[in-house]
This record gives sequence, structure tokens and C-alpha cells, in this order.
Amino acid sequence: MLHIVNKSSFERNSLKSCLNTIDDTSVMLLIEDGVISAAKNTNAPMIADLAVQGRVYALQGDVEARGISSKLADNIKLVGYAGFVDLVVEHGTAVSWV
Amino acid sequence: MLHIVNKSSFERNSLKSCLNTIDDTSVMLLIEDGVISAAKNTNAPMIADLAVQGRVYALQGDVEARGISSKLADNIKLVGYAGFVDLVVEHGTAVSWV
Amino acid sequence: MATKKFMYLNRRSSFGTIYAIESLEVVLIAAAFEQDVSLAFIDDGVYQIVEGQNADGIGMKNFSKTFHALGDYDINKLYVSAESLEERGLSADDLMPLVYEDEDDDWAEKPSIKVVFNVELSKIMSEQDVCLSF
Amino acid sequence: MATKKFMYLNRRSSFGTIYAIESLEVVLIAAAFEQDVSLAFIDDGVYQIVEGQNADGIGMKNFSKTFHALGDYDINKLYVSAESLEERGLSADDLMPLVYEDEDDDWAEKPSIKVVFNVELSKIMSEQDVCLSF
Amino acid sequence: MKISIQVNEGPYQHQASDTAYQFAKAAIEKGHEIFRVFFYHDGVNNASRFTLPPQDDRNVINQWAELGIKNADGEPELVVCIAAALRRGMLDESEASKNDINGNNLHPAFRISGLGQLIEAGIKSDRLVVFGD
Amino acid sequence: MKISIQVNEGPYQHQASDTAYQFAKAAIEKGHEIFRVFFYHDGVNNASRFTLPPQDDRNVINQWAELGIKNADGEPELVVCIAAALRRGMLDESEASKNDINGNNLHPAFRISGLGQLIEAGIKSDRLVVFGD
Repeated sequence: MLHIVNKSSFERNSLKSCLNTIDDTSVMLLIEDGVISAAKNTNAPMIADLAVQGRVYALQGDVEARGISSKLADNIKLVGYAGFVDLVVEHGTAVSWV
Repeated sequence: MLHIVNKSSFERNSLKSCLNTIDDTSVMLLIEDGVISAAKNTNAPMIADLAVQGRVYALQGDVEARGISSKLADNIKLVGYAGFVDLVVEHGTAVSWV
Repeated sequence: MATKKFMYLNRRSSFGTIYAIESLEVVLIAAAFEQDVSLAFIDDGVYQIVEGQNADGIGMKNFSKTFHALGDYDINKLYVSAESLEERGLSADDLMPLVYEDEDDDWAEKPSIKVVFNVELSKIMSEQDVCLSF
Repeated sequence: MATKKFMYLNRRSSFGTIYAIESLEVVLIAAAFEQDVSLAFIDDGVYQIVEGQNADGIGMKNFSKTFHALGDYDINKLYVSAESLEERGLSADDLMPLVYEDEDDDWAEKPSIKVVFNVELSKIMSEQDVCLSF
Repeated sequence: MKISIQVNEGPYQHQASDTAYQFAKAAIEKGHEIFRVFFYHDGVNNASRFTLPPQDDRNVINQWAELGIKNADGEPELVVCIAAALRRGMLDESEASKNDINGNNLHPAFRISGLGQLIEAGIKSDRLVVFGD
Repeated sequence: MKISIQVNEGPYQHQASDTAYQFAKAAIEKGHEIFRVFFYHDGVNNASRFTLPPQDDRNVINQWAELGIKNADGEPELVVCIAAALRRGMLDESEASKNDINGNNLHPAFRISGLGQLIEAGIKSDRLVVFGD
């Protein structure tokens, strides 16, 4: 599955809820304000394990818009909108944690 | 001052942010999904100190709508919309943590 | 049409936003399509099916009773997060007694609500073909 | 008209919602009313004034440069929560160098941004007459 | 006391407009004056005369209209921000014709005006209360 | 692959519609088929022909319209939920006249239909992706 998180983990509980239910074979894509969770900050440990496994993606346009390109946490994979489409195609059912 | 919180402290960080800046003379009013924070739950300790001081109000209609009338944490004062108006009148500047 | 597994993911309470009621509107329409339908109540979504909601004081429509109709439409898989309930000081007893009649068991009345831990929820989610989020 | 103390409370990042840009639109209009204007950046609001935002990749308008105009309108009290910065792994050096010219000090260029701890922010808020939240 | 209100969200999607209405109604019943209600952000969508809620639900737009909040000149003080309104498709007759749009949707109990009206409300009122998401 | 999209929020207030549009555009460019875009909740406000954003900003409504998402019969597959639309003041000519409303605001690149269209999109598409608040 592809889990899509679009909110900052500082503002909302959606990243936490996603992490509570994501299984071992699914990947996560951070979009919109969700990319804030991909920056080096006090919330970064939440996704560190998943990132080490290469299972955390972030939408590049949103990362650049928020001025955090140079502050990304380790092992985050950047994708564009075409990469977003590929993730949807490759990973089966998409779950949006809106 | 009157601090107004309208979101659940499980979903958002607004109650926490309000508590970070509320001063000793201000009161807090929980409205809409903010009343969820007035129920006995794992987040209740966040407002316990303020509630003991008689400084936490919750909007009764919202409490009843969410089915938590019988589960309110201690020392929460219920008000109707008229009481909401009185709080605005009596406590000076209103700050909404939308 | 092929049968697919549809999950409706509900994470917000009843009245602060319209997502709860408009989610229920989709579920009622979905019943006509004879798909495999599951509802998940996570986070503040558990408040949607709490017993004793009364919206008179806020001038809004109380739609929570509509959940009782779901059983008649063969929608009887309502998964509720045990962890979400517990955090909120709630238990299964605080929820509406939603039931359905099991046609494979002489129409015995059975509960529609299943309180499940996140690990089970995770497994149920992974079996879905479509997830609609509200 | 009487002079009042207006605070603009910004708690969301720049592009996920419109609140940031529409808040800035109010602030620019407010300048014409010669009131006492303060801006507070708390929580993800601190991202509004981070240096190096580039919205080309999401097809949206990059309005962050407009913050540089505030000094020309005598809006020079931008309070930024130190705790919010720190949680986000940011420091004052990561913010845009927003300045104004102080007419009481031979038009010397001074920083508009003041990083303050919550306890100071609390005091500043308590002095306001009007708080507009975005 | 003079009280003004800012509404940041549209009808139905969020409770903000409902709560703001109940608050305004209670304030009027207690003898206070609602100086102005300013609809900003998606709040501008509260002013649509096209809104058709289900029969058994409240009509948020008509509720506001029935409060009859007006100034001494009889002008409505339910004020819709023009910048926010245009980018969200809320038009009065004048804006529609100015932009060559056939039709308009502003309810006559509301009027469109600039952001200065929000600042003015803050200055001239004893209190300003914000309702939003 | 056949992909459908659900949009839960209106234009400008949230990024949801922008992201959904960029996703749809990228999918089409990669040779996939967008079977349907279903606008639900405040998402119905993406279909207003009255929308007038500032000159230097994107026009979210026209962006969607220009994607030209249609079915084999040439009908638009930008579908607006009728129940959500009526309670938010989004009307086509037929709904307006049925309800004695003077005027309508639906952009011709969109059509109004029932919630069944969302379920059908879920059944007939290989993927359904939700964009919201």
C-alpha cells in the first residue's frame, strides 16, 4: 500500500496515526505540509526507522516550497509528481491520512 | 484575556500552544471539537491545573453534541452561548486558537 | 461489476466538520453497489458512534441514529480502534449498540461493531482495494 | 480614530493553506490605518518567514518576498516563538533578514524579527486590544 | 457593548459559521450590538444565495440574513471580503458585470467590500472574535 | 492504468486541489487514463465559473478544465457531487431552474451527478487517490 500524509506532524496527529497502522510492506509519501515531517527536527525520529528501510518518500515541489531542501532528515527519497504517479501505480491501494 | 480553543487536542496542537502562552489572569473556553479536551481522557491532565483554578469553560451545546456530558473532567464550567458572550465581554481581548 | 473491498476511513468527530455526515452519505449509497464495505473509526472518528449524542444545543442535525440503518443495508463491518477508544477514556460500552441480522445464521442479531487493536486494523486495511478518507 | 494594538497570530505554514497569504494581505491593508501592529509566528507559522522558499515546483505564487515590504509600511514587530523554531530544528539564521529603517534613530536599518520565548510572547499577547487569528 | 465577528470558513464544511451565528444571536439577545460580521477566507461562501441545504437541515445563509445586522444607514453589516470573494467565485452584480461574467450569487443581506472593513471593525468595536477551522 | 481522484476541498483555501491537479496532469503525461475526478465536500467549489483569481495567480478552475478529462461519449468526467453541491451553492442550469433560482455557476467543463459516481469510479478504476485537508 501507499500511505499519503499531507499534514505537519507538529500540527496534527495524522502522521502518528499512519505510523500506528502501516504494515511492513507499505511505503509512505509525504506531500503538502506533510513534508515538514521530513526535515531534521524534534519529530524526525518518528519516521527514522521507516526511512532507513527506504520506505519514506517526499514530494520535491513541496519540500522546496517550504524552504527545507537543505534540512532533510536522512534517507528521505524525493520524488516529483511523475514519481508520485509511479508510487500509486506500483504500491496498490492508496490510503490518504487527510 | 479569553482564549478560545475549537479543536480536539488529540487531532491538533492548538490546545498545547494555547497553554504555552496563556497567562495567570486569562481564562480558556473550549468550543466545537475543543470540548473533547474537557472529557476524562489521557489528554485531560493538560488542562487540570487551569481547571482547578476555575479558569476552564466549555460550551454546553458542543459537549452534549459529542455525547460526553457524563464524562467531563473535574472543575470544567459549562456555559451556553449567552455565557460565551459574557466571557467575551468580561475578559477583554479574545484570542482564537483556530 | 466486479466486487471490490472498500474501506471508509473516519478520523474526525461528528459535528466540528461535515466529513462524518458526508461519509455516512457515501456509505448509504455504496450499499446499492453490492461491494464489500468496511468502516474504520480511528482517532476522533470513534466519537461518531458514541451513544447519547444530542445536537439540539448547537442547532445542527443529529445524524448519529442513521448508523442504526447500516445493518439493514448489509453493512456490518465497523472496525473501531481499541487504542483510540482507550486514549479517549471510552470503552465499547460507550458506543451505540449497532447490530445486523445474519442471514447465514437464521437471521440472528449480531453486533456490527468490532473493537480491534491497531495491528489487526493494519491487516484489514492491507486487504482493501479502495480506501475513501473523510 | 483611536490607536489600538492589533496582533496577527500566524500558526500555519505558507502553502498548505491560504491563511498565510491572506493574513499578509490584511496586514498590508492594516498599515494604512496607523494602528499599532504586531505579528506573531508560532508553531508551523515560523515557516512563513523561512529563507529560501521556492513555490515553482507546486505551481503556486511565491509571496514570501512580500514580507520584505512590511518595513516600508512601519510594520516592524514580528515576534517569532523561540520554542517553535527550536522544535523544528530552525534558528534565527534560517529566517529572512527582514528589516526596517528607524526614523527615531537617523533611519538606521534594524531587524524587524524578534525571537522571543513563550513567556515573553504571553506578555506581549496580553497587551493587545485585538487579535486576528489565521 | 459593540462586538464584531470574523468568520474564516464556509457553511457546512466546518462548524465555525454555525458557532459564530449562535454567538451573534446570543449577543443581540443580551442587548449587545453586533457592529459587523466580516467573512474572510472560505467564510465568503456563507453569502451565496444559491445555497440549497436539505429540507431537514438548517440554512446557514438564511440564518445570518435573518439576524438583519445593519448599520444606521440601513446597509448590511454582513461584509464579504472582496479579494477573498473573487478568488472563490462569490460575486455581486457589480463585480460580475465589471468582469463580464453572466450571473452573480451574492445574497442581498450581505455586501462585498475591502479588507479595510475588518480593520475598521477591530478599531470601532469593543471586542472582535474570530471563528475558524 | 485507470486512475480516479477524489478532491475534498475547495480552491485556494487548501492545497488539496492544486496537488490533485498536478497529480492528474502527471498521470496523463505518463500515459495513464484519469477515469474520473470526483469533487466532494467543499471540493465542489472547484467547479465555479465565477472564480476570478488575481492576474498573477493560477486559475485552479481553468487548470482542471484545460485537462479536458472526458469519457468516450465526450461527457466531462470532472464530476461534482450533487448533494454536496446544493448545500454549498454550486448549481447547474437544471438544478437552478428546478429550485427557482435565478442564475447558476457551474463551469461547463464539469457536470453534477450523484455519489454513485464516486463508488463507480472506485470499482472501475485500478486506483483511487483522495486529496483533502
